[in-house]
Formats: sequence, C-alpha cells, structure tokens
Amino acid sequence: MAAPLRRSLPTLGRALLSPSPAPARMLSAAASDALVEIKPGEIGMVSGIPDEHLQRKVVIYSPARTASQQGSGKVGRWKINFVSTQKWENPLMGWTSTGDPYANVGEASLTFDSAESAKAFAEKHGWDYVVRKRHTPLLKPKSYAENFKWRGPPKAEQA
Amino acid sequence: MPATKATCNKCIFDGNLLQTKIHNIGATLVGVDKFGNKYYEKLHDTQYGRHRWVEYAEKGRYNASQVPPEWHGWLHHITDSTGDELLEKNAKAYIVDHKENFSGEGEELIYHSKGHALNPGQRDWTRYQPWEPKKEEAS
Amino acid sequence: MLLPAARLAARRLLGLASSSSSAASESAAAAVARRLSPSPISYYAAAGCSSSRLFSTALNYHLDSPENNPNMKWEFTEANMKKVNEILSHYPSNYKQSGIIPMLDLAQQQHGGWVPVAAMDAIAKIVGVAPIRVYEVATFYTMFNRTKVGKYHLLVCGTTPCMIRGSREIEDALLEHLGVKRNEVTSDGLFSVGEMECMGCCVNAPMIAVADYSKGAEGYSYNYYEDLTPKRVVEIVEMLRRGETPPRGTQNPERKNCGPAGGNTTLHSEPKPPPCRDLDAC
Amino acid sequence: MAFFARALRHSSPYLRSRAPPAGAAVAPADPEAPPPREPVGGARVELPSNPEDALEVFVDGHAVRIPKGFTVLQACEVAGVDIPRFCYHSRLSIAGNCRMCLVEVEKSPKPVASCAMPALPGMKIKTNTPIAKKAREGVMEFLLMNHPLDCPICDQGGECDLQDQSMAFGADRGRFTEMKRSVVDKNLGPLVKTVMTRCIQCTRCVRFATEVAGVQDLGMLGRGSGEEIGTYVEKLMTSELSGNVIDICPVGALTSKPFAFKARNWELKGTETIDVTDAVGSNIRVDSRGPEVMRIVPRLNEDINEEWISDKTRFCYDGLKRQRLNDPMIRGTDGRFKAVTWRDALAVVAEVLHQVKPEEITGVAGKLSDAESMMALKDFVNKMGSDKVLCEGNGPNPPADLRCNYLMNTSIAGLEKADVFLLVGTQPRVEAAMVNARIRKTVRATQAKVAYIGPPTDFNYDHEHLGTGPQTLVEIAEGRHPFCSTLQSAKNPVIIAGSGLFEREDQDALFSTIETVAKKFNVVRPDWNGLNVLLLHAAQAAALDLGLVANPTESIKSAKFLYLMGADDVDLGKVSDDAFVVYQGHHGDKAVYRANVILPSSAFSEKEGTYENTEGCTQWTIPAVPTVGDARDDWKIIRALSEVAGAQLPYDSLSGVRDRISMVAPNLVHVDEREPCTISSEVKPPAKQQVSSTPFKTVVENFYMTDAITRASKIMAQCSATLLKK
Repeated sequence: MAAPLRRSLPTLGRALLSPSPAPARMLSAAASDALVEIKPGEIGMVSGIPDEHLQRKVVIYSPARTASQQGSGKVGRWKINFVSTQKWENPLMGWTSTGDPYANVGEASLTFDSAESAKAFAEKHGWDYVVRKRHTPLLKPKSYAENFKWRGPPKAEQA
Repeated sequence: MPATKATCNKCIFDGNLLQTKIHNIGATLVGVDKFGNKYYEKLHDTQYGRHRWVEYAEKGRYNASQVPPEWHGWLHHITDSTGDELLEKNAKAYIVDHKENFSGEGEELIYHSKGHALNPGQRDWTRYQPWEPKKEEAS
Repeated sequence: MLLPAARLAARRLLGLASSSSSAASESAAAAVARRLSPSPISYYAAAGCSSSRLFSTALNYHLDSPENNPNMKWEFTEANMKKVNEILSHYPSNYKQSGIIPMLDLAQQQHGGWVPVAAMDAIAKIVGVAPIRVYEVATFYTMFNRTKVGKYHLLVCGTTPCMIRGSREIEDALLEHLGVKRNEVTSDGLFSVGEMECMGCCVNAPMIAVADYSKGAEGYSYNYYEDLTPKRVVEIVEMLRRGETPPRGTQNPERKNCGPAGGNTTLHSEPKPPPCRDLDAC
Repeated sequence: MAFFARALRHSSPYLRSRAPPAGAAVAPADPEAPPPREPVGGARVELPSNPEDALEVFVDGHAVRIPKGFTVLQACEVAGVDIPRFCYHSRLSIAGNCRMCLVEVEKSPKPVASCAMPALPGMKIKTNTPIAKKAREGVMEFLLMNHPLDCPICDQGGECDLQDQSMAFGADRGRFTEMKRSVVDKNLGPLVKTVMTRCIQCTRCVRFATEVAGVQDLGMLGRGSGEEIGTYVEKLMTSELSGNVIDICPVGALTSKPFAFKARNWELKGTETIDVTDAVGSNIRVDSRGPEVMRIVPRLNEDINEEWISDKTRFCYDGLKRQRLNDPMIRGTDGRFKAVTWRDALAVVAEVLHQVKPEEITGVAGKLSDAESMMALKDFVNKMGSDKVLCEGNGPNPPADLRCNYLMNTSIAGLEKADVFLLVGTQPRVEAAMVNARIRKTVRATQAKVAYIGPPTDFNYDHEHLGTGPQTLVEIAEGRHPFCSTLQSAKNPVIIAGSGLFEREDQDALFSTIETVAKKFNVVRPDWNGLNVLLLHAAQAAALDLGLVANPTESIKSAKFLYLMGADDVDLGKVSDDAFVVYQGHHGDKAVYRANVILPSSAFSEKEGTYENTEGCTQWTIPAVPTVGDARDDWKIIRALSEVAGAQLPYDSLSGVRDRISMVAPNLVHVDEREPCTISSEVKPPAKQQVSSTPFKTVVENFYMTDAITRASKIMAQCSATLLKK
C-alpha cells in the first residue's frame, strides 16, 4: 500500500529510497570527496553524549512482518535495538519509568533502509553492534486446482 | 471550649465578618446554600462588580472553595441564575456532593494517588507475583 | 397517499409478517419484526436467523436434545445398507465422500423426514471423513431437515410466480387448518409446513410439494400438487390424513397436465411454418 | 564548534544519501519504466534450473521471471506489489472466496481473482488500474455490509487486515440500510476467543485446522448470509497449534482469550527473540508494555517454525509473571526462608563450598539454561575441583562425543524431503509441536509414510503403530519386520529417535541398533542424513556441545554440595539429606523446597542468552523486559560466586563468556546458523549392551506443563485441565 506513494516521488526521491549501500560508502573514511572524514565513534564523541552511552551494545535487525497482518509497508526496514531493559514501575502512579535515554529511541524513531546504513550509524556513534539475519519468506508454486485434483485411483486397485 | 474561643477570636481580629455584616445592611439576601453560606446582592449604592458577596457559614476557617459550584457562577457574575435556580434547572443524579479543598488541613483529608504511601488502600504496582516462601511451609 | 404499488408492497410485507409470526420459531418473526421496525434485537433474533427469511428448518449449530444428540445410536437399516453400498459403488473407493448427499437423503427418508446429528456421524464414519464435513453439507442444503418434521412435510413454493398466484394464501390456509406455525409439527406428528424455492411448476402455480415419510425409505414419495386454491389444499391435507392418495399434478379439473385450462386455444392444427421457411413462397 | 557537532548529529545516513554517492554512476533510468522493486517482504524465489520451467509476466509494466505454477498473486509479490487479500494465506491451500485480490489482466473480460489464477507466459497484469480498484471497492463494500463497526472495542483493532484494507478500498459510508447480521459466538476452549459476528467467512481457520493442525473440527455451516464458521456440535479445539488461528484470522473474529482487553497492540514494544519451552527454538516476538510481557506472537523463520508456534510457546507468558523468585534467600535453622542480600547469600554459599570435598560438588543445569550460564557453571565447578556437571534430561551417558549423535541431522525444513518416517520412542506432537507440524505437512503433501514405535499416543496424521518396545526395532534391524520393505523402497528415509531414549539403561545398545537400521536402509548417505535425535529441552543441545555430561544418578546421590541452576526435574528424592542445595532460578518451582539457598536469576525474556535448538541452529534470546526484583543473569551470579569463593572465572562480560564458548564449541557463536556435523557416525565402537525388552515410555505427560515457566502459568493450567481431560 506504500507502493503507489513510493512511485509518485520524483526520480531523486526514488534514488533516496532505493536501498543501496551508498550511505555506508559516504561515511567511510575512504570517501574521497567527503567534506569531513568521520572516524568510527567520532560523532558520538563530539556530540556530548555521555561516555557510558557510547559503549553500548546494540542489535541491528529487520523487524519481521506481524504474523496477523498482511501489510508489507513496514517490512524490510532496519531498526536498532538498544537492548534497554532499565525500566521499573513508578511506585506512585504505576507508570513505567526508565533511566535509559535510549529506551524509546531504537524501535520508535530510528529507521534505516538497509543494514549497511544502520551499521554506519552505529559505527559513527561508536556502538558495538551485531547484525541479525533477516528471515524472508520462500515462495513456492501453489495452485487452486490442487483442491480438486484427481488423486488417482484407490490404492487397492493400484496393487 | 478553646476551639470556639479561637474561632471567635479570629473573626473579631480579622474584622472580615464585621465588615461583611456592615456591608449586609440594605442588601438583599439572594439565597442560602446547603452549607449555610449566605449570598447577598446590593444593586444600588455600591460599586458595580462588588455587588454580590457571600457570608460564609464557617466563621473561622472560611475559604473560597466552600462555595458550591451552583453558586460559584452567580457569585462570580458568570450567570444571573442563582444557585437555587440552577439546582432546580439541572438536577443531575450523578452530581456528587461538593467538597471544599482541604489542602493544609491535615494529611488524612487530602487525596493521595493510588501508589502513595499515605493512601490507605495503597496499591502495589508490581506487575509480577513473587514466590512466597511461607506457602511452602503450609504445604 | 400511497402509490398503489407501494400499498401492495406494504400489504405483502404485513402478510409476510403475519404468516411468519405464525411460523415455526420466534426467530423468524423477530427477524421480520426487526425488518419492519428497528427494535432492540432479541436474543432469538440474534441467535436464530441471520437472514430475514428462514429456509432451513434449524439453526446452524446443534443443540443437544433427548431425540437428537451425538450419543444416540443410529445406523442404516439392513435394507437401506444395501442401498448405501449401491450408492458407494458409484464412486471410487478413495472418493467415498461423493456419496454424502445421496446418503443423507436416504437417512432422512429412513428417519421420518429429518437427519439427526447421530445419522450424520454414522454417514461420516461410512465415508471415512470427519463428521464436520458431513455437517457442512447437511447445513448447506435446505432440503435436509435437521429438526423433526411431520410425516407429511408440506412444502409451499414461495417463489415469485407462485407468490403472485397466491401462494401466501395457500400457506395461510394450511397453517390455519393445521393450527401450527411454519416449520412446526402438528401435535399428532402427521404434518408440518415449510417453504421451498421454485420447484419448476410455475405454469400451474401455485403449487405445493408433499414429501411423504410415513412409509419409510421404501414407500417414500415426493409429489407435486398444482393449481391449488386454499380450499383444495385443505381437502388434500384431509385426504392425506385419511390415508388416501390425492391425485397428483394439477388440481384443476379443466386442465390436463400443464396444458391450458379448458383445452387448447391454439395449435389446433399443424402449425404453419414461418414465412421464411415457406419454400413455396419464395 | 557546538553548532558543528549538532549538525553532524542530525545528519542521519538517510539525509546524507541525498548527495550522489561518490564515484557511483548515477544513472537515472528511463523515466517511463521505474526500476524493478524488491519482492514483497524480501521474498525468495527459487527459479528452476531449466529455463523452460520459468516464465515471464508483466506486472504494471515490469517484467518478472517466475517459475511455472505460480499464481498471478505470487507473480505480483515477486514484482513487489502487495495484493490485498483475506482468504489467501501463503501457507494454506487456496480458497478463492473473498475476491479481494482482483486484478486486471489484459485481454481478460473481467477482473481476475489473482490468488486462484495461474500466471501464464506473457500475461500483462495491472494491479492499480481503475477497474481493479473499483472491483476491490465493490468487494470491500460487501464485506463491510455485515461487519460490525466495533473496531474500538475489538482486540484486532490496529492490526486488522480488514481495517487496513478498508482504509485503502473502503467507502466513507455504507449503503446497507438493513439490520446487520449477528452470529452466536462459539466456545473454542480457553485460548481462542470468538466474536463470530465479525467473521467475514474467509475460511482460513477452517483450512488451518484441517491442513496444518490436523483437527477437523471447524467447518463452514449454513449458506448465504446465514453462513457461519463453527463446529456444529459443541466441541473445543483440542490442538496444540490452535493459537495460530488468532494470527491467521484477518479480522477480530478469533482473538486471544488470555490477551483479551489487556492492551492495544500499538502500545506494545516487540522484541524479536526465541522460544525456550521446547527444543525447537521457535522464532517469536515478545510484545511487552513497560516491564510486563503482554503476549507472544510468532515470527517468520522458514527453516524452523515457518510462521506458526505452539500453544505452549504462545501462552506460557503469564508464567513469567507468577511465582517469581525476586530476592536471594537463605533457609534458616528453623527451616524458613529469609530474604538476604546478595553479599550474604554468596558468602554463605562460598563458605559451604569450601567445607565439602571437591568431588562432592555437583552442578546441574536446568532445561531452560542458556549456553553462557552452562559454560560458567562448568568452568566454575571444574575450577572447584569437580567434574560433575550435567544438564537435566540428558540421561546417564549421553552420546556427546559427536554432534550428529544428538542432533536432528536432517534439519527441520529438510524433513519435507523425506518419504518414510520411523519414529522411535518419540511423540513429536507433544515433544516438539513444530517438528510434528513439519512431519504432518510432509505427510499431507507427499503421502509420506510414518511408522511409530512407542506407547500408544495421539497422532494427527496417518501412521502405522509398529510396536511399543525395542523388540520391534531389533526386528527391523534384523530385517524380519514387514515394515522393512517400505524402508527399503524409500528414497529419503528418516529415523527420529526421541531423547527419552537417553534416560534408558540400554541406550547404547538402542542407538547402535538404530544405527544398524540406518546402515541397512541407507539412511545416511553423502547427500542425505536421515538419522535424527529429537531433543526435548532448549538447553539440551548446547549442554551436550559444552560437555555437561556427568551421570546424574551417582553425581546427585554422592553430592554434598548440589548446585541446581534452574534444574527442577532432577530426582530430589535421591539427594542425600545432609547435602547443601543451592537453587539458582527464576521460579519457585519444585526444587526450591529442597534448597538451602535460593539465588534469583532472570528468565529467557529478560536476558541475552545463546540457545541451540534440536537441529543444531544457534540462536539468541534478546531481553524484552527488565528482570524482576533483585534477580541477575545466570552467568553473572556464577561469576560473582566464583570470585567470592576465591576461584575467579576469567571473564567478566557476555562477550568474554562467548569467547570462552567459542573455544569449547565454536558452533555456538555462529548465531542464526545451523551448523551441520560432518563426521559420519561410523567410527563408533559397537555396543556391548543388550537391548532390554522394557517398552518405551511417554516422556512428556502433560504437553502444557513441562518446565518452571509453564508450570507457573495459569493459562497452561487451564489448558491442561480442559483440553487434556479425556
């Protein structure tokens, strides 16, 4: 259902949306025409993020399709899971409190078109990352006629 | 009783009641609410905007939150319908009794949120049930 | 002021409501009432019938009763078992489920006009499928009755030609005479009245079909009575009650089979060929 | 400077890609033909090797190559177009009754139901033309005609296909002025809630029950607008896979009963992890709200669980919230437990540890333990001078030398190629429901034959019960059994031995008999390995990899210091009375009643851990929620204890433990990969034992309650009370 939208974008936009390893190349130190060379972890260091958050372990993964839904608009994106479980029930109101500034960042606000760009993002922040394999469906031939197919004479007659 | 004495002292000292009583001369008593607060109005010979006032039933610890909502509108010139008229017009079964604001009147009178230690039915928000070693002794 | 057509429609609708209010289950009545005025849905309406017309004689799910429950023992009689084997012989032995419909029909004839759930289970066992596959078939076809019917199940055609020719009146007369609602069995267990879709006798409308289950599967008959009047249909019922066999087909003495009443008015001689076929004229 | 830093922080890779990549030729392709899109969901297609078996169709102008036999809908999927659908499900047969997938095909007079139409060479399919759109709008109007507008109180709201697709194809008002249909709700048992009025008769649940679950209870009853899904007679859905109908239902007619009105799905945070209630390691997503697990749903993995999970996996989550150990406790002299600090608890344990002889120390890992904690336990016990470390369920002398002796060598997906199954002492339906689903799939698709040796049990496919004891197996090995001819003629025979065999006295002899059978009927070939062991517990495979193989009977009997790491099913009667028992685990289950010290640890939903499933695929759990109370990860507790006991383990981070594991069992660090074993099992010396005549036993008595988590679960208790009652 996202397809018509995607196609109506101008060519430039399409180039942006198409999953390509370009961002990774851009960020690597070898990019010749980049204005600034960014070394791994450098962004994190100059950004004022506290040190303890620069040594985090993150998991890069591509969320699976919800089994109960057909829609594929959100399938194929890449997310960063900060493995944040620093949560507790606020004893006064029963709301959930967290001590982790990244608790609501990964799933909700970071989306990448490819594993490479997610990796590049993690690298420039200096996070230790693991990329999980994306499981994709396997299409197999199916046919409506299977339902009514003649399954041959009875076995007794065969013998 | 010392308490009565104290209240009497207060109403004499702050002079508020006395002033109200003087003000009341020549004013119309528009109504009395269920708490006994008296509502006065004086249309002539008084500054417009100060022509409606209340004489609190509580002589000592009076405060504005003792005015029930039906009279609030009249008192603050939001409406010209008096509290009695409003009650007659929309008597709703679900309207709860007015309660004054008890802030500063003692912990037991104040609302505490569900998890607050002073809430008598303090709620435990723990979302799991821990294993109790005592059960094992019983079994 | 209503237009004539609208008035007619309104009368039909009222007639429908009254005929159904005397019909079998309250659900039908409730459904019609529901259609007439959006009233709070009664439990029966919600439970019983989802379409406004109730063709099937039972709900789409089974409720246990002493005479209809899965624990009941039910099997085909010996004579019918032979027929079952005959039915099965028409199909390859790994496609036995093809015989479900004829076997359900046979079971219905044997069991006095209706198929209890135990009979469906027995059929499922014979053809070697899960019982639900038989239930699916039995609930799909409205000709399979899943609740008790009378020994003579009278099926009134309710499709347009018959309705225009007065099938509602026929049904009303039947219901009034028998003192039952639609799909209800008379106290002596002899009669029940149901509605059926077009049975292909529009030329002699209105008509009813009588399924005679009084003599089991052997003496089972399924006869049409056509060109009915409210009076004649009551006579037929009385004849059946006495055990007589009314003459089937048209009840109009002036009509022969489905020919025109009072003899042919046309086609008295060899028809003239159309001009284009008249080779001599060329 | 600050501005520069901020600018850098905000420049996400997405924005950066706006500039053309350096050196890459930006070739704006022909504007008329947009570039081909990725298949929907990244779907894989295996094009046949013979190019004549592939054909080319055009979807919205794109040419796609597909194998012969694909439907139009599949062709569109390959072309990256997601066709709306309700009745079509990729893992069920095609029904073609919802008509939502209508597309326009050139030269076809009417819109075509793409799910049922085979794709033909050169077909020109148009998926978003006015005709297709109008056709779908018409279908949608009919579907919504009798559908109640109760999305705000519907549990499916927010993840509902009908809701989604009515956004695209629904009208803003209805033209249906009659009363809507209403249908009586059905009772399908304690797991599935029904609101049948919402049903749109897609028959996915009927097909699922018939084809996958193998319980033919559901059917389509009645006709026309009175049509409804039901069982006709009062019947519960007694399947171990019944929870999946919740997922496949495209509307809110079938929803989860335990989850009903508990949370809306947009409040939930999904964590992609794996299941540990059996040895299959089904891929799941744990949906949590704050610190609470709200539900568990399956996640696609074609190799393991496809897109199904068993009811135990799906509904055990409430066990994670009950009977939890949240404080370290010490049993006082009065026999009562007292909550203490970690420091005190570890000090007491370390003190006792030094008072016993090294060989009297025994460590037992539980069936839910991850590889990291088992590694730490083994290293710790070894460091204390004992070699008695074991994992429950592995029996006295497990064949741990070669991985192929305890793994499912065919792989779960590989079972689909098999044509004859011989199940020895295993009841896959209760031991590993997902493996059973594969076997059933194979039996249905290819009419594969299944033979079974073991106690009488339930199967949901045709099978031949050969016998109850090992004698039958010997007969087959000696070629005296009539089943031999079937095995002989099989192309890809599979033997699956249950891990219940590990517990038997004569297991060596049994396994050598099985190997004889395998050799005789060519079960193990270079291109096919059909010799399998079906494990029972999530920890088992990793434990055998890591060498936790001490003999349980003698190690537990002789132990004066018994360290139970989540082991609840050891025979506590055998523990000597003066033994000091430390129980480290997450639930107050069986073993705490014998424990002297309780150390609380975190459950699988709260920790990072490595698990190896029965086919040898290594997978990780990812923590979804914080752990309860004062509990800690298993390996951390042992690491801390080792330091207090003066035998410090040489790692203090998870990656450190994993480095250590990679030295012992390198396959355990290759995540999401199945490492098949290469060494053939022929080097094994012949067994000296005799096969005893004791019949095989049922290993899993109650499918719904097999471990500490499921035993604590109320839902599982309800299931075993209502569904197992016969």
